[in-house]
Amino acid sequence: MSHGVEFCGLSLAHPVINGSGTFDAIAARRAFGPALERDFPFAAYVSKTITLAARAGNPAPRLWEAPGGLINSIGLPNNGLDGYIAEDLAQLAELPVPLITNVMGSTAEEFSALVGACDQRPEIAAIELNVSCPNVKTGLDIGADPQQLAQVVGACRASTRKPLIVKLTPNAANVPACAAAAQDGGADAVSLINTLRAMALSPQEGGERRPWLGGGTGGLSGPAIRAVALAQVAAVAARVSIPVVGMGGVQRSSHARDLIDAGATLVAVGTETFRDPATGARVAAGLRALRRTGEGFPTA
Amino acid sequence: MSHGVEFCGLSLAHPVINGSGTFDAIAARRAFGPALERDFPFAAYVSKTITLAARAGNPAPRLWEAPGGLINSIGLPNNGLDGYIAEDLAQLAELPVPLITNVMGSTAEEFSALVGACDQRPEIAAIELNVSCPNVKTGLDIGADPQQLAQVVGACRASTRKPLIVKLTPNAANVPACAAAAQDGGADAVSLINTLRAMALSPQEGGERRPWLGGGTGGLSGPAIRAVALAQVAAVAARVSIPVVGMGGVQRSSHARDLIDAGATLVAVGTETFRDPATGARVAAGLRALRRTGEGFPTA
Amino acid sequence: MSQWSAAPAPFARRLLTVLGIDELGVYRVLRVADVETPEPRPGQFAMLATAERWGGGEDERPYLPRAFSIARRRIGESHFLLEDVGPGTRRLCELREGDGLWALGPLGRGFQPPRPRHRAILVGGGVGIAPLAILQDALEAEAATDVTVLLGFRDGARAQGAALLHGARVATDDGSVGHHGLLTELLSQELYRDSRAEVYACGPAPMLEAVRAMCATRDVPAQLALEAGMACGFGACYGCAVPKRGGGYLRVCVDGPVIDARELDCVSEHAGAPS
Amino acid sequence: MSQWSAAPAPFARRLLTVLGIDELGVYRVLRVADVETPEPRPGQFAMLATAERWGGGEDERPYLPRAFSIARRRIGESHFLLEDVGPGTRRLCELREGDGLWALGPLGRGFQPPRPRHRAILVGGGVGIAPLAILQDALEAEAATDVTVLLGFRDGARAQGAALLHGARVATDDGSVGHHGLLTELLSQELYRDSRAEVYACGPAPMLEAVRAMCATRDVPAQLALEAGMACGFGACYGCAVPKRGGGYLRVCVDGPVIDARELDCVSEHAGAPS
Ligand SMILES: Cc1cc2nc3c(=O)[nH]c(=O)nc-3n(C[C@H](O)[C@H](O)[C@H](O)COP(=O)(O)OP(=O)(O)OC[C@H]3O[C@@H](n4cnc5c(N)ncnc54)[C@H](O)[C@@H]3O)c2cc1C
Ligand SMILES: Cc1cc2nc3c(=O)[nH]c(=O)nc-3n(C[C@H](O)[C@H](O)[C@H](O)COP(=O)(O)OP(=O)(O)OC[C@H]3O[C@@H](n4cnc5c(N)ncnc54)[C@H](O)[C@@H]3O)c2cc1C
Ligand SMILES: Cc1cc2nc3c(=O)[nH]c(=O)nc-3n(C[C@H](O)[C@H](O)[C@H](O)COP(=O)(O)O)c2cc1C
Ligand SMILES: Cc1cc2nc3c(=O)[nH]c(=O)nc-3n(C[C@H](O)[C@H](O)[C@H](O)COP(=O)(O)O)c2cc1C
Ligand code: FES
Ligand code: FES
Repeated sequence: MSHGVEFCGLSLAHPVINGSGTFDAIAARRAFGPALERDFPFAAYVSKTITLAARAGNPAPRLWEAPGGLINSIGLPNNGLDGYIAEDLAQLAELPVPLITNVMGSTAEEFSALVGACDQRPEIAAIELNVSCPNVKTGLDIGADPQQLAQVVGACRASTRKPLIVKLTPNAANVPACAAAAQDGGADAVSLINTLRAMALSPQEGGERRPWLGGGTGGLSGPAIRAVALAQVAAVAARVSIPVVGMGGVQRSSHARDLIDAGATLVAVGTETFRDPATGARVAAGLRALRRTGEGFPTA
Repeated sequence: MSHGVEFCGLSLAHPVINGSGTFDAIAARRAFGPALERDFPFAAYVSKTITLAARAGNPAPRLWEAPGGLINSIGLPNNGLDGYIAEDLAQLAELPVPLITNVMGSTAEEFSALVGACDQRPEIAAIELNVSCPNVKTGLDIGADPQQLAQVVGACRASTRKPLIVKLTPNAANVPACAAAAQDGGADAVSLINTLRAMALSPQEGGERRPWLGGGTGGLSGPAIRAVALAQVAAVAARVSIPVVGMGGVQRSSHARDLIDAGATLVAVGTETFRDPATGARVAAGLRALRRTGEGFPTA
Repeated sequence: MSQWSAAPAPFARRLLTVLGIDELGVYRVLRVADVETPEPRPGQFAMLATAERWGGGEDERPYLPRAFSIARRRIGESHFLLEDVGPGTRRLCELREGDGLWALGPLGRGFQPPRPRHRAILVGGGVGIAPLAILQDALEAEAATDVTVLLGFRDGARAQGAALLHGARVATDDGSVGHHGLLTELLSQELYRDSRAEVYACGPAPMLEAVRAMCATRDVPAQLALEAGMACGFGACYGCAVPKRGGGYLRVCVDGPVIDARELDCVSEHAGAPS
Repeated sequence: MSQWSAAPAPFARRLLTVLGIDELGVYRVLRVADVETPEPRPGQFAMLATAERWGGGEDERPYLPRAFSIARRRIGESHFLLEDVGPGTRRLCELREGDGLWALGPLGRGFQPPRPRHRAILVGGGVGIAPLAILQDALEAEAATDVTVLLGFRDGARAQGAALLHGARVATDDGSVGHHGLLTELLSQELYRDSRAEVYACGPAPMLEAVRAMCATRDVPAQLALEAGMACGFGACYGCAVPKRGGGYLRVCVDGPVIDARELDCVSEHAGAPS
């Protein structure tokens, strides 16, 4: 039985991809050499978020270990659109899987400029919109307001015929409504969840307590958010007809299986990859085994 | 140095109370006898949520253990307003601390009826509004929409002069805006966070996978949500001028201290009380010790 | 205070020390030094967690404490019968002499003594035999009651658990020990022989339901020691609900764990011991 | 392949077996059987986590693996120098022979060999001496370089760690062993004596910064082995950022951990070893 899966017109070898910003294939090539391509763990590769202008990212420290999870305040460091196209694209195109480029703007115009540029590049198979950027006026994430979201997605839709995936923000009152707005705006798929807004105070003794993270607050990922992700994925999958990419705290194939049973077509792994870069391959193999045994779910 | 704290005109012996629905003083009296009153761990007692009509609660199972936390789908079982007043109030009035009654309605009218009834009862020192109930029309939690929230709080404000605490929902795009709306509506304090919407699938083998919890989805509490709580409490405290009751995953005094440093006046403990009913007393004692040592924060 | 009335539990979890852990077939008997605990009533339970290594397993579990019947009291000691069915019980089974154990209890409502001149039939399935051991001790201390013990197990390795009580008739699903068949077949024989009896049962949900139905049909009083996933054990979380007759729910931890069978329409699938 | 060029790391974490753990003052030397790992370059590190009990401590930590310099290679063995400063290092220090250890590596850029006819001055503070041990081995294997070793410690119990290298001059903050004062005072003397040197330093941030500043002033090349909180160790998370000269950030795990001092304006407070 084939383990392959169709996703927005792409034929993928299995249903496991990476979460944006949690795997740098270029750095990994340096660390792991040719094994990276030989044993590439993901069925498609999602780039970290690319913005129009280059960004250095947030001051250190950028990480805090929370119960069952990780808080990061990375701040989307990237070479900017031009740098990405000039420097990164050729290397990413060598990967043995389709390339999904994740982009973020702070306005509909910025988004559609990013998408338009990606549309021109044959190396890019699909585009993911990161709509978790706070809107300067409302303070809300752009993706938290269904109307605004539909408008942003509509502008992007007009700029490309490549598959458009909208990565929803979990910091919204009604995530299924946002997913529906993305679909109405012309999205081919939605992905979720991104990290939950979180914070840690510095453990320093005495004096005024200040936030530990250089960026003030950060985003919580990992096992701690798994049950929140499952609830949001199930609610979104019940609401939209386009495919759903589920992620959040996946560590093992049983977690991926939960997301698929809740309605996800693909599953992404993020934080667990930090603990073991081969996580994606392990999860995919586990799903394959589950299939072979006739969809049986192994209990501990 | 006194460890006492003023909160909405109430003089409390220390800053630690319980989270609504996580300590049943009547049942605890049965389990622990007179030690309950002698060693009462909380500086004020918050009742579980009371609704107009009695509720049996959700079907079993109601609990799922998640990484670093607990998902519950209890469904607000309670005797209803009349039962509460007739049966519970006399027993709760015997507790050695002020009584805060937590109420929930599904409309502004229901809320103000509940608040009006509580206003008549001298046993009740303050009223907490649980605004996490989904609105039938929008599907949103009532408390997730600042306008609707201000209106509900306004209606309640008109029904009582007792201190009104609004327990915000964390499942909102902009929790500080909701807190500001509560303040504008006349709230004397806000409390947060309530549980995060979450889900688990049954571990049963074979066949169709279905939600484990009798109620379908549930709410995540405990250590897993601590960093999310800290971020929301800090953001809310920065936005409003009324006092804030912080909660979410508090297990030890250092966690309470974090919330206080982030701007909370009181701290509530919930899930950790299930592991040790004396948690509140332990946290309060720890805070007292921290104070004595001149606000120094002990690192591990 | 008689052994049928319960003193309140100390209002905090306490750190106890493990004295030893003994094998009993697939089960383990955990013995802990426990001097200050008020004498439990048969059927009461405690919430247990190891002092070390609670948490951090696969899926970061266990996190909450777990409920266990107090299987026996000896002077200064409490005994628990454990079956390794998941991350919490596994950690408890791995305890060694000198290790620390967090305990809260005794909790819940225990068994009621039988009416005078009624035989007590103790019906236990699998690890559900635990509260019947301390019940047998209590009944025999009074010497006023005839006690019949019927225990059922899945297989021979489990049937070794029968040694926790004495004088038991045993049934096994696989016929490797004692009667080959259901425990309720033995119960049926006993009730046929003499129905002036009261039944005390603890075990998997299907067994409890069969016992309940049989006793209801024959109008024999039955006390069922239920189980349920618990977060607190003292009525705080409302998590341990089982449906009661006439609608609504009971909290197993404070309304039970021992429930008069007449309070139930049926024993729901989540209300029994691991089977 | 020379000892200065690194082979890529296997593309998955591997389960290694602990051979033993030795005390070295307050430090521990962890020895693990490690046959398949490519030979590391001096200065490279591995991400380690115990196979059991990782997680579930106070605040449910540790969760992510921790970074450790490869302190020494023997045939089929890797050695790590550990200081117990928190939940992750504590669990690693508690490992016993036969226990399992998850390891990913060798990772990162190691030290560059000194130019011909330059003396190598190894400057290590506290647990930061670890990568200098394997560096000393490598330099001595080539026999072409004069090696001077300067090690600084807080107190006498820590100064026992100096035994990991040989021929070291030692400074302690409390004067209990060797020079009473700062390590950089020893470095200053050495550079005064003969400034045709290259400096290799690893230790707490203030020490590294002092070394950097001194070498910059005297125009002596310095390679600094930095540290940073890391989630992955292979460039995936961008969490290990330290500010670089001219703006922007370096990732310690892939751009370092060994950084040419000229790439930094200063060593930031989070970029050093535990002190
Ligand atoms: C009053 C009472 C008395 C008891 N007495 C005894 C006794 O004397 N001896 C004894 O051995 N046992 C006893 N039990 C049962 C015992 O409490 C359970 O076996 C124990 O809680 C199992 O915990 P675990 O971590 O080992 O396994 P878990 O995996 O926690 O529990 C096993 C079952 O819980 C469910 N489950 C699986 N995953 C989860 C999850 N993530 N969250 C919630 N539920 C899940 C499934 O149904 C699974 O089969 C008693 C229970 C009660 C309520
Ligand atoms: C390249 C490299 C090589 C290293 N080599 C060695 C070596 O050879 N030997 C050695 O002993 N050490 C070495 N270290 C340091 C070692 O990695 C740390 O000491 C270790 O990670 C500490 O982990 P812990 O869990 O014991 O303590 P933690 O508590 O995780 O770390 C201690 C510090 O982390 C911060 N912190 C506290 N709480 C948190 C939290 N919740 N989340 C995030 N940060 C927190 C604080 O600054 C605290 O002082 C190296 C580090 C790097 C990067
Ligand atoms: C360190 C880190 C960096 C991330 N960077 C991005 C990013 O650049 N763009 C994005 O859309 N999501 C980003 N994410 C979110 C992840 O893609 C993913 O949605 C989230 O971490 C939940 O999955 P996980 O629990 O498996 O990590 C990042 C997450 C982490 C932990
Ligand atoms: C079992 C359970 C029941 C709860 N019931 C209520 C409730 O009735 N009303 C309410 O406002 N909050 C309720 N809560 C939310 C808690 O009061 C608290 O906001 C939340 O659990 C976060 O705190 P914690 O992590 O310390 O538990 C409940 C939480 C739990 C775990
Ligand atoms: S276990 Fe919490 S109420 Fe019964
Ligand atoms: S530790 Fe993850 S990028 Fe360096």
